[in-house]
Amino acid sequence: MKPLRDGTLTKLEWEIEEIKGLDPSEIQKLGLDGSKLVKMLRKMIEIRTFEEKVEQLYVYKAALQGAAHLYFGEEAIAVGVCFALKGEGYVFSTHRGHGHALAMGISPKEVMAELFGKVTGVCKGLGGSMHVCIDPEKGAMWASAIVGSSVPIAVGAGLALKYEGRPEVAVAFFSDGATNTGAWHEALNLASFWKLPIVFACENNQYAISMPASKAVTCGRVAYRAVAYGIPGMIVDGNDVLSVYKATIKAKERAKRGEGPTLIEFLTYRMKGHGVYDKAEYRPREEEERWKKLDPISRFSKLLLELGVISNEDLKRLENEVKEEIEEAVEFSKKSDFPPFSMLEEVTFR
Amino acid sequence: MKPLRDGTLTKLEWEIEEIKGLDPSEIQKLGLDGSKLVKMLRKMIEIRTFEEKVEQLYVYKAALQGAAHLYFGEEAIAVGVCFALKGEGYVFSTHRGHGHALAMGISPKEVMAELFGKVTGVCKGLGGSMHVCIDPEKGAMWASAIVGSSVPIAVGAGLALKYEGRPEVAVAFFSDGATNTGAWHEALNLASFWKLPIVFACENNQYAISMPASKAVTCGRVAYRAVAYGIPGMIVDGNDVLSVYKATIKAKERAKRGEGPTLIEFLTYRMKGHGVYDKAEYRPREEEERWKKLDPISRFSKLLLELGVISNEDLKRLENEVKEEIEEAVEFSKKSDFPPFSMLEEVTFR
Amino acid sequence: MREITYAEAIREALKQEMQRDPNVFLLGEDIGAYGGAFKVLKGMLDEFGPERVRDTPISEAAIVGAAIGAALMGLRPVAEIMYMDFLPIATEQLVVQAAKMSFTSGGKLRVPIVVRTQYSLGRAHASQHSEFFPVWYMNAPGLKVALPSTPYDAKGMLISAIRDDNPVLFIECGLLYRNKGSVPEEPYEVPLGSADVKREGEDVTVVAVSRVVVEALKAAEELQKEGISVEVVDPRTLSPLDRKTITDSVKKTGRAVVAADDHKTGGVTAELTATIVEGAFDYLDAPIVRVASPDVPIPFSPPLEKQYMVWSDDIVKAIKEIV
Amino acid sequence: MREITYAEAIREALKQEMQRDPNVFLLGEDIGAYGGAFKVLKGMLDEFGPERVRDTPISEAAIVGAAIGAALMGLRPVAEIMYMDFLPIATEQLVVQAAKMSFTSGGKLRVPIVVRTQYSLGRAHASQHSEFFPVWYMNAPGLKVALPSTPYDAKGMLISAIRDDNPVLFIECGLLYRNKGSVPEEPYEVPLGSADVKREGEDVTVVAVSRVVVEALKAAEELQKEGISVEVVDPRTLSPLDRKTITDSVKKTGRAVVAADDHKTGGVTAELTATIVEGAFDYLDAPIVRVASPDVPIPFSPPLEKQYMVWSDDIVKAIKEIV
Ligand SMILES: Cc1ncc(C[n+]2csc(CCOP(=O)(O)OP(=O)(O)O)c2C)c(N)n1
Ligand SMILES: Cc1ncc(C[n+]2csc(CCOP(=O)(O)OP(=O)(O)O)c2C)c(N)n1
Ligand SMILES: [Mg+2]
Ligand SMILES: [Mg+2]
Repeated sequence: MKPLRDGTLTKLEWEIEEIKGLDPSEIQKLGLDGSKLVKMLRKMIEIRTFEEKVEQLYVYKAALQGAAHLYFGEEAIAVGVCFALKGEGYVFSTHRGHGHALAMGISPKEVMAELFGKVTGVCKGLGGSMHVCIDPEKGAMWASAIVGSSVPIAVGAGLALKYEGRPEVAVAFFSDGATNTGAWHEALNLASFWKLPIVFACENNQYAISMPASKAVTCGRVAYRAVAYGIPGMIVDGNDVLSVYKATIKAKERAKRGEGPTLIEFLTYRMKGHGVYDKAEYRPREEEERWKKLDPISRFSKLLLELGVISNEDLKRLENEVKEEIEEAVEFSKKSDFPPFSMLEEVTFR
Repeated sequence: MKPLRDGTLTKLEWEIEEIKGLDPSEIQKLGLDGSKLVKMLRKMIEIRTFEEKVEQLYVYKAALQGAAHLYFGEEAIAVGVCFALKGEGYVFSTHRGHGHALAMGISPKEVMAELFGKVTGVCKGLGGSMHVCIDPEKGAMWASAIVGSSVPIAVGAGLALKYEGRPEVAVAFFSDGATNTGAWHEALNLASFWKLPIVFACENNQYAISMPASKAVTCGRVAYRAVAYGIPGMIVDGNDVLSVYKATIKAKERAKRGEGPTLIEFLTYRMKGHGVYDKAEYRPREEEERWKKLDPISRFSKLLLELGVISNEDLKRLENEVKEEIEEAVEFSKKSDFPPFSMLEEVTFR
Repeated sequence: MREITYAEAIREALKQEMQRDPNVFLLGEDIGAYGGAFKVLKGMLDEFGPERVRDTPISEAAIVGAAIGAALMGLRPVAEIMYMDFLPIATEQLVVQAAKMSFTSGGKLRVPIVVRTQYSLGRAHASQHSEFFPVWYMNAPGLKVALPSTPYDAKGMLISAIRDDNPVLFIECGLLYRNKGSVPEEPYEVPLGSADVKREGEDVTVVAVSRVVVEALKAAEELQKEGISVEVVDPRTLSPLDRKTITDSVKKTGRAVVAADDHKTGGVTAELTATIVEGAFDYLDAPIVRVASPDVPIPFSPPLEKQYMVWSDDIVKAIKEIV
Repeated sequence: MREITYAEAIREALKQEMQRDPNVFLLGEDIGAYGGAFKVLKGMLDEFGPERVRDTPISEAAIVGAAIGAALMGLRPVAEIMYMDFLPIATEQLVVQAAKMSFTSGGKLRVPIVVRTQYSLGRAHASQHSEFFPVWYMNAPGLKVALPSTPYDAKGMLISAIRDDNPVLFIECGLLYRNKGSVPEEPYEVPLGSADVKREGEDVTVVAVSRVVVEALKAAEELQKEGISVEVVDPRTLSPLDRKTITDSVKKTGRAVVAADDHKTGGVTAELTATIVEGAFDYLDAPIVRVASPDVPIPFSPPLEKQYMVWSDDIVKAIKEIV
């Protein structure tokens, strides 16, 4: 914090880095080759296709029960962040975690089976939709259905990394609404206090259920809250996977240099309702239309087509492959068994 | 928040007003005449004398039990703030609340009797030292012994004032350590969200028990945290009662104009240990010496002597009067009865 | 009499109290245009406007804290915590602050707040959106705890809660929202601290809480066919607890089953057992049987959740153990 | 054997575990140079340095949250919450997060954290610095709850807690810190989930928790003079609860008093009562008597606090009611 003193005014200046609209020439600098770019696109399509299927299963087929919060529209963030981690990150997720799980390499089968409450699910059917991003061997460490609560836990992971001198980072995913919780505040302060290797990845999708971020985050931008912890803030086009990737690399490198946490605000849009049953009647339709034009998948596939990294046919093939994979996941889930009741006691205590 | 865009950097600028070193000529502008100034000094001396007595009773005479956190050294804040309220404020206090109680006009007798656990105490002996600033008829609304927890409650008082269109303000007193709690964050955000008439009065006395504010408040200054809520921040010489008074008037007027809350950081020093038994061995003695020179009472009495508002004899007389008053409070407390046990049930539910 | 749902009964209570008393207002997450997560507050924003139906950011501690502060100033806030699972975040405010204020101030303060919440067991919402732990609040003097099991009680008890000068935790049950029952149109009070004999019987007393009252009534119906006469007592509030009605019933029947949706160990059924032991030990012809949720978290997998829960069959089985 | 205090026993357990296992570290408020609010951790910073004895800002939720995250990564954090009254702020982390992680993940996660706290009843710290509410945590599956009553148990149970792969809430009693007792110098474990018969007797069983065990032993001593033989059972952990030891004792004596420092209604004495009813009803020759704190907050006024608390006299009186 470098306040400029000017009579009776302290002018507080804080630089918030913006990352958006990357020049295609930057792609190489980021170390991304064609095959990696296609993998990223494929993962985004996988998430989207998965969510479309989930919506169908809940809403139209009534085949699934409980809550499900779709990651639809936010794919660039999970994919950009998780690819940038390159296996050097431990991720903490939320109630809106299907995308995080898939981006961390958990298979659609395991995630889908979890939604079906089957023993083949990622949590053996005990967790359900809000807890799918859990597979410690893949770096998927926990998903909290309580908003804000996974953020202090991610801080603990960062603490462990620093304690053991490991060259990795912890990542806390959360959205705009979470930044108004007490847990979030305590977590960011503690992370800065100990200068921990953490990326605070805010998926500002503009809403917390029906509450607009622009109202509830009273300073207007989540990234500005970095000031309160003396840490760097970034504002990033969260619908551009390359901007997401670049920002995450920066924050990760900083963390690995021992310079502490970064708060990144990824701007995106929750393209669907809050949960599968919500029609989002509380928000203007033209706002939805505006964001639709920024759809992260069409933007990225358009870019890759333009760059010649992928052809139209390849893209179609890839889409079909993914579709099939998701159908298989559904079949797999249907055929799987429910967990035995006796399991409950076995897993309550270790 | 008016960010200046500059390429990929958002330069966030926020003005934090500083109030310190008032020119004596400002005194009149503040509407303070000699008699008011002397009253303020007298109240500061009352608090100091009270605390000296309390320390003696606990530490040397072992006449009192439990915890007691002295307001010693922070007198300018309670007095400056409460006098600026002019009866138009509702105050929420902390574990370190003797000064707040006395400044709000609760009698030394009632406060002292509370420390003795007597039925004549401000809480009939049930609350003790950490709950003395409670007398709703005087605007003393609650004192929480849980750090940070009275801040959201003060927000509720501000909400009630706005709801009823009343021209008063709520004041939350707290110290540096409280600003790291989740409750504090949620409270400030909510107050800004609803633009409530609240003065957030931070008594930054440099420590939370043994933890230096300079470390735990990770952005360096409590006032900078105003940025996170899009509200004005102020940094004020908390050992100068006139600066405190001026700052509070400003915040209060702003609140009354419907412009919402203000976060004021009053810089001061906890001149004694955290509690009566703490010798503060964790901090440098020269730091204590440095702050001793800024003692709010010697500074203010020196100023009033210089201005000729009070004479040396008057000051001595006043000091003696106060001393006697405190002695009387002790005698009164000793003579008072303990509350009857039957009272406990009567006051648990209304 | 007109039949309406449990959710409608709650909405009607809020409406009528807000019409009666301008000091009553609502605050919580997504209670305005969204109408609350379960649409219990649908239409309230239109009727009362944003000053009295106040949406908040996600800040449970501040929601309850703000309610407390407003109550200290003379208003009568009704705060909503969307799921009981989020209440722990606000529990310091509710239990360590609100519940102790009258006491700690020697009686100077009053805190007339109502905190409404609901537990969602039975809706496949998994371990962090289904919990029910009323015993925490029962073991917190200074706080009243109300858990209506019928639309009638829901309306009357909510009205009483709003008019009460103490902090009241009002725990609704998500699975009951669509249950229908007779509810008078005019406002009325069901006093807090009065249990209700929901069905009279001779052979055994079932003391049941919230949703499980409905299961107990089903069990009673079923056992009647077998000639077993079951009395069902609904304490309605856990604090204050109407020990007399409970023990009077057991004195009459000589046998007791206590049943609730919370985990068994340390749960409300333990207190109900102890209450009966203290008040009717010499009348007991058999041990008291507890029926409650297992001591494990709540599973998502829908068939497991079903198996996990207390149903009328479990109560029938428990009764048969002792009759 | 060497006698040391309860506080020293705790410090020794921490020291020895930290020497043994580099993954064990401490975090909390004022635990470094300050040595903890009650000096339990005095000297730890000097011995282990600031990486392993970590002072934190006032952020109870983040303290427990950080412990959880570190544990998920393989460390074994011991977090301190200075007073039990502050634990509600961190309870969502402890109960809704930590306690449910192994379960919710289908067994994939383990959370070996210890959260140490202490209750300060009896020290004139008033309503917000004296509370004791173990039942909240007893009613929270997935969490173990340990409450040692002697220096010996304090050391052995803390070592067990640190080595346990589950989250453990370790509740110390401020009034016991200076109590002395025999404690072996070498590390040893007292298994969590095993009650201890602290004194054998024939006529009546007193099941007592934490500080009240000491009072129960005094009462037993006193009643021996009158020819009444009292057995004192200390459950030591409330979760898991060693029901067998408790009910075996009651089966032997036929009479039971249950006693603890928490509020009576919905407190642990309710569960102890229900446990006895379930396991030894047919052996009971008299009603079970509860001895607990009144259902009112804790008063500051020292003589009132004294009167408020459970002492050996109260236990004597309760025993005499049923013997
Ligand atoms: C502490 C808490 N309060 C309320 C809820 C209910 N709830 C679930 S998701 C949600 C909105 C979350 O908003 P945000 O953090 O922006 O995440 P998003 O849904 O946009 O991904 C709310 C209020 C919750 N799960 N936890
Ligand atoms: C939530 C909570 N955590 C910890 C404590 C113990 N405690 C009492 S005072 C204090 C320090 C408070 O520091 P600060 O807010 O700066 O107030 P000060 O004592 O300096 O007036 C602490 C940690 C408490 N009372 N409440
Ligand atoms: Mg959002
Ligand atoms: Mg301080």
